Amino acid sequence: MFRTILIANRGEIALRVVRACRELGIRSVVVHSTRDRDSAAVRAADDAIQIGPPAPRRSYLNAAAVIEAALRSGAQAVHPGYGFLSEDADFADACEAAGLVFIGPSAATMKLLGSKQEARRHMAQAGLPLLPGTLEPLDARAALALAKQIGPPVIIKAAAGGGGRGMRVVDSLDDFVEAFDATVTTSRTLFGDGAVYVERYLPLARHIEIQILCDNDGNGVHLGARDCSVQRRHQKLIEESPAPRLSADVVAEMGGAAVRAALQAGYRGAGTVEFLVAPDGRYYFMEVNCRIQVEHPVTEMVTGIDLVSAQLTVASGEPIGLTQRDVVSRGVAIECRLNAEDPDRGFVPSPGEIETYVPAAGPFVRVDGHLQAGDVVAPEYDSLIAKVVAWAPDRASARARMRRALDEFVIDGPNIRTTREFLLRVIDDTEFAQATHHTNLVDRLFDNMSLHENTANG
Amino acid sequence: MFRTILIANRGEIALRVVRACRELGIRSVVVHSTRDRDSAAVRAADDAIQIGPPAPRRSYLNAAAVIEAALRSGAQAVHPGYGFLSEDADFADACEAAGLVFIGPSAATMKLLGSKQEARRHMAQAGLPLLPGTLEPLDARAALALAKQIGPPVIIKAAAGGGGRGMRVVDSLDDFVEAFDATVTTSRTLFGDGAVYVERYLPLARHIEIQILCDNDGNGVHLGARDCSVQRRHQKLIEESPAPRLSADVVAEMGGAAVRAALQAGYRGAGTVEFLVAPDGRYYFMEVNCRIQVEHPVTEMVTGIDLVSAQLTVASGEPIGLTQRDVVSRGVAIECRLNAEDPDRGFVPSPGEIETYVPAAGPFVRVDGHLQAGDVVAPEYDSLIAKVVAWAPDRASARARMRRALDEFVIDGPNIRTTREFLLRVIDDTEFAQATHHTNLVDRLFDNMSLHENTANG
Amino acid sequence: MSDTSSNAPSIEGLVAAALRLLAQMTKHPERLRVQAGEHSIDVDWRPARSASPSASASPEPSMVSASVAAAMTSSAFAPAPATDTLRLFADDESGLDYICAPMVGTFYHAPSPEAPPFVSVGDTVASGQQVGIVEAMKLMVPIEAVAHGRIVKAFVDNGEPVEYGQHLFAFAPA
Amino acid sequence: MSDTSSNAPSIEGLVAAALRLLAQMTKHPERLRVQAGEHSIDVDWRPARSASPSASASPEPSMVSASVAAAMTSSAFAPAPATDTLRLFADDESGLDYICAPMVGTFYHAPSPEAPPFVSVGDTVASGQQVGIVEAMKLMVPIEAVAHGRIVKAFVDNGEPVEYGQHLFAFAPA
Repeated sequence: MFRTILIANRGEIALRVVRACRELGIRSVVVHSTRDRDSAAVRAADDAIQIGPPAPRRSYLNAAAVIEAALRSGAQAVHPGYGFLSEDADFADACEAAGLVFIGPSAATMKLLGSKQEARRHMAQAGLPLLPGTLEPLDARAALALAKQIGPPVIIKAAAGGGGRGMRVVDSLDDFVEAFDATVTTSRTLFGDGAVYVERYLPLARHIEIQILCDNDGNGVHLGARDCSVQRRHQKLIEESPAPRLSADVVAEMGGAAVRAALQAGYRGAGTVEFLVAPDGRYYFMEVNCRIQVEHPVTEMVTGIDLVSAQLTVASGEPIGLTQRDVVSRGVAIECRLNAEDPDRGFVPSPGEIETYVPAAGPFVRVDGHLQAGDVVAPEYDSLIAKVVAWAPDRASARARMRRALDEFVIDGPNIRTTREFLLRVIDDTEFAQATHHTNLVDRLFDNMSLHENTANG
Repeated sequence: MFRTILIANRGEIALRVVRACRELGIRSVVVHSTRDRDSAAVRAADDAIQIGPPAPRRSYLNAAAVIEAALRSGAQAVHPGYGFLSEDADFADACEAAGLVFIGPSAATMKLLGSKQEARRHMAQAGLPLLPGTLEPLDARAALALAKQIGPPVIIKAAAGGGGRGMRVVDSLDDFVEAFDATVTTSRTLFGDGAVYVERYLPLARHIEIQILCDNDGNGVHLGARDCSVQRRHQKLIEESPAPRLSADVVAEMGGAAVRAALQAGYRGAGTVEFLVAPDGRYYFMEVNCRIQVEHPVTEMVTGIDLVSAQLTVASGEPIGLTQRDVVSRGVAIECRLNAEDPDRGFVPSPGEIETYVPAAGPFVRVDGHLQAGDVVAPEYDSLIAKVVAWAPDRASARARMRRALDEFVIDGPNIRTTREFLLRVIDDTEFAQATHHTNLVDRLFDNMSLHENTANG
Repeated sequence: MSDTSSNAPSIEGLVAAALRLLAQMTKHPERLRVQAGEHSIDVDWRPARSASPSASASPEPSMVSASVAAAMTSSAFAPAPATDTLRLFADDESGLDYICAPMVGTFYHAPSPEAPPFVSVGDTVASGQQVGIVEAMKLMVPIEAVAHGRIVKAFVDNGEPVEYGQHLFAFAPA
Repeated sequence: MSDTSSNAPSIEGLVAAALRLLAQMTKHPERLRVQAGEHSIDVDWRPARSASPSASASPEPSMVSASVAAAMTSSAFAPAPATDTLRLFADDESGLDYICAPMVGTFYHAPSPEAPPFVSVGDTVASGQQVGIVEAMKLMVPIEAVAHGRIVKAFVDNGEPVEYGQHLFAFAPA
């Protein structure tokens, strides 16, 4: 096992990795910007190195500074957390060149799976079902022919896009060519690359993902499914495991296929294979996330397996020490992301000082946070204040427990608005309660809210 | 299920019950002294009624005021927590007379099991092994004869005693009569009752207890064993489940016997059957605690069963809905009691204002507390600040996680001293690490510490 | 300012004043300000986290008439409650004192539904005069004034529930 | 004010007063103010971070010589770092400015182990004059002064690691 690791991240995930290190007896060193010099991760770590000003580009995204800090600190490995440099294959390469273990898959695997098109091609070969569509970029005429073959609605996506940008849904094929040309133009503008592809669009779908864990010896297990359908503009707000209304057989099938495909791509470490699940129950591969996910705690709470600890174990060259039979899911865990955002103003971030901070606690409630009273939610970084996780033997009890936890969580400050009350509305929503929701749930709630407000005002 | 319950307690257990009520959709009303009018339980509950001044005798022990408050609040039931009125059979009687459900066993069962001698007699009949000794009070001559038969060392205990008061260990029978007479005198002074009994004394023993849960229909299950051997003067400091180095077969045997004996006594609700386990592995019944225990969270974390919620369910007349096969223990949970006490000055309580309070959090760590920065540890009540619970798949990992949790827990104030560092010493103790410790562990650590200090000073 | 110099405190006097204030306070403040020019003493006990007052206005009540203790202990299981005599508490702002409920229960203005109230606002009462009843667990506990004065305000309607320490009457001592 | 001067404390008196206050307080304050003109004693026990804005004493450093940018972007994967010019930061208390490390790395006083240091304490430097090197990832980044002044203090020994923003030299502007 490593003696020292460098943590190239901030906020709750940096603290999460520090905690794992402490429990494993590993010395932890965090890099930080000037803004974060008194952060929880800095306080908790054995050592900290300031690498730049608040702007991420000059601190947490500054690969040279991170590697210099790692070498200076005597670290054998670098944990990139999520976001920032976590899926940067060049950074992984540079770590290796500097004699550091990058805690994640190899640069080659990250390159393969980081490209949407190459990942689709690889996963199709590995036997994962894809939505009908193209594997190669194509021109407007060929695309229209394909769209006719698939049948509307179809979605046109920038090959270099992501996070909901650079995509258009076409309901009628009469509008196809115009939409295609517009997407090419947008894609050129946004990503400097006009390549687009076309696939069937699912108006109603659930976002289901499989957590995988692979080691250097070609062993791999999956840790079940998470349902992350409560999203707003592709930003997840609530996640849970197991995925409700998805049979154990289907999860086993998806999980087995995901692990096989990942191992074929040479995958090492923790990762996530994302799927869309249609109302008819069919599932389609979407993409692979080559990092620890924000929502990893729900998987931890039902399996009892510490994923960050497992990342460190595997990266140090040890076997995962688990077979698929050892992974037993128990009960239901739900996670809510408590963000410093104002739902009444389009979820605009509301940075500022936190005057009062009383986290939820007590039975079967876990809070992964990083702030305390007097701390500041910085404007330069993501607005995640804390992840609230509630576990219970069944989903109804987990929802009740989450309601209780959100009720008792106090975050207050002169400018701070949070998503707390919005999350409570989702938890109490009838569709969410019955787990019949799709990825459009949040939009629907907002439509209802607007409608309600208009009626109330009119 | 009840619509409203009254909580006749304070501190962390009052908040614990409020949380269970919230999750079950039950309205909660807490009674409180003037000292506690801004406590966490008062803030969290749906309603609160001030029943007296800070002195427990005039507030939390004031049965008339509690029942009056319960009737006024429209409660159907009273949860007594632990301590205070929780094992007062007269109070249970009075609740029933006032048309309120006492959340606990019936008054008759509490009377039977609350008397050490009657409980011993009942449990012996029910087949539980007792330490060799008397079941009836006896005079000095008869007692000496018995002591000879048992063989030294023996312990002489006040029948009305408890909590370590009114007992004497006799190593040599030459000292027996003198010790016997002294114990009778002490017992008369302390408890107004000179009855004493004699039993074999185990110089080395582990404190092992079985959590049971019974309903009104005569169904009962046990939830495994807890090891509470880390004690100082019969005050538990650290508890864990499962009990290490105790085979599943032995636990099943003890658990089955405990449930059978409890059901024979008409037991209803959650309870604890305490045993001493000798170095040779034999176990001996000690007493029954007719209440929820401080250390219930370790059982909850390994079984996934919410014991307070189960208490409410069973008290409302519903069946427990569990068979023994449904109770599956997973992993290891350890609890540390973080008290406002100064270990360097004989664990004297250190009440006062808490200026900084940053509870441990994160993966697999649960904190049951009740304070926040600006709150005061009151001098009138017990000094428990928070219970820190760490779960992990195995005991070594649970210890590592507990170390991490205690390391990151910050409690500070001008007069506040805590047991935090002392608890860390126990966690890191070699005997504790190997689980070869007995109830004398804390004394041994203190002897070592004193020795070390003397050496350092000399 | 020249003529204030005679009664203006020395710096040692200020220090002594500050230390004396601190020594006699039962609770340590968060901020203390002593000034002599134009006279000032500001003390602030509010915790830093809540700048605005969360402090409860009502002081610690701990008063009950002796008859309560007798009545309550008639209950077999009741632990002995208060044995204090009724005390009145100064409210610094208004100059008023209060008669508070000695126990949780139901407050009655009169000995029976038909009877006139023991006292009404504006009445002057003598020490020992009964001003109401608090009923708990079917025990009627008389509430008495121990000082002479005038009832200024009645806070609780007849038959209303009261908590321990709740204000029943405001009282202008004679 | 002339006639109050007689009982106005000397500076020693103020110091003695402050020390006596502190010595006799059971709880150490966060702030203490003693004033004599118009008499004042303010004490504040509130934790600093909530009492006043949690502003850190040292200002945000964001200075690097232009040559750093060039050097750093020669690395294939390095995101473009600073393009600012070297700035100096006033320390309000001392009147001194500081030359800070523009990046994490190792600081060198001299271009090679045998060479004399670029500057020593007491030297006067011109704007643009090199005062040291920070080495990171085998890139040597020259540290330059952009203002004229005198080196008052050197904080970092030769070959020592430095963080971003760490003080290298204190500097008295000419």
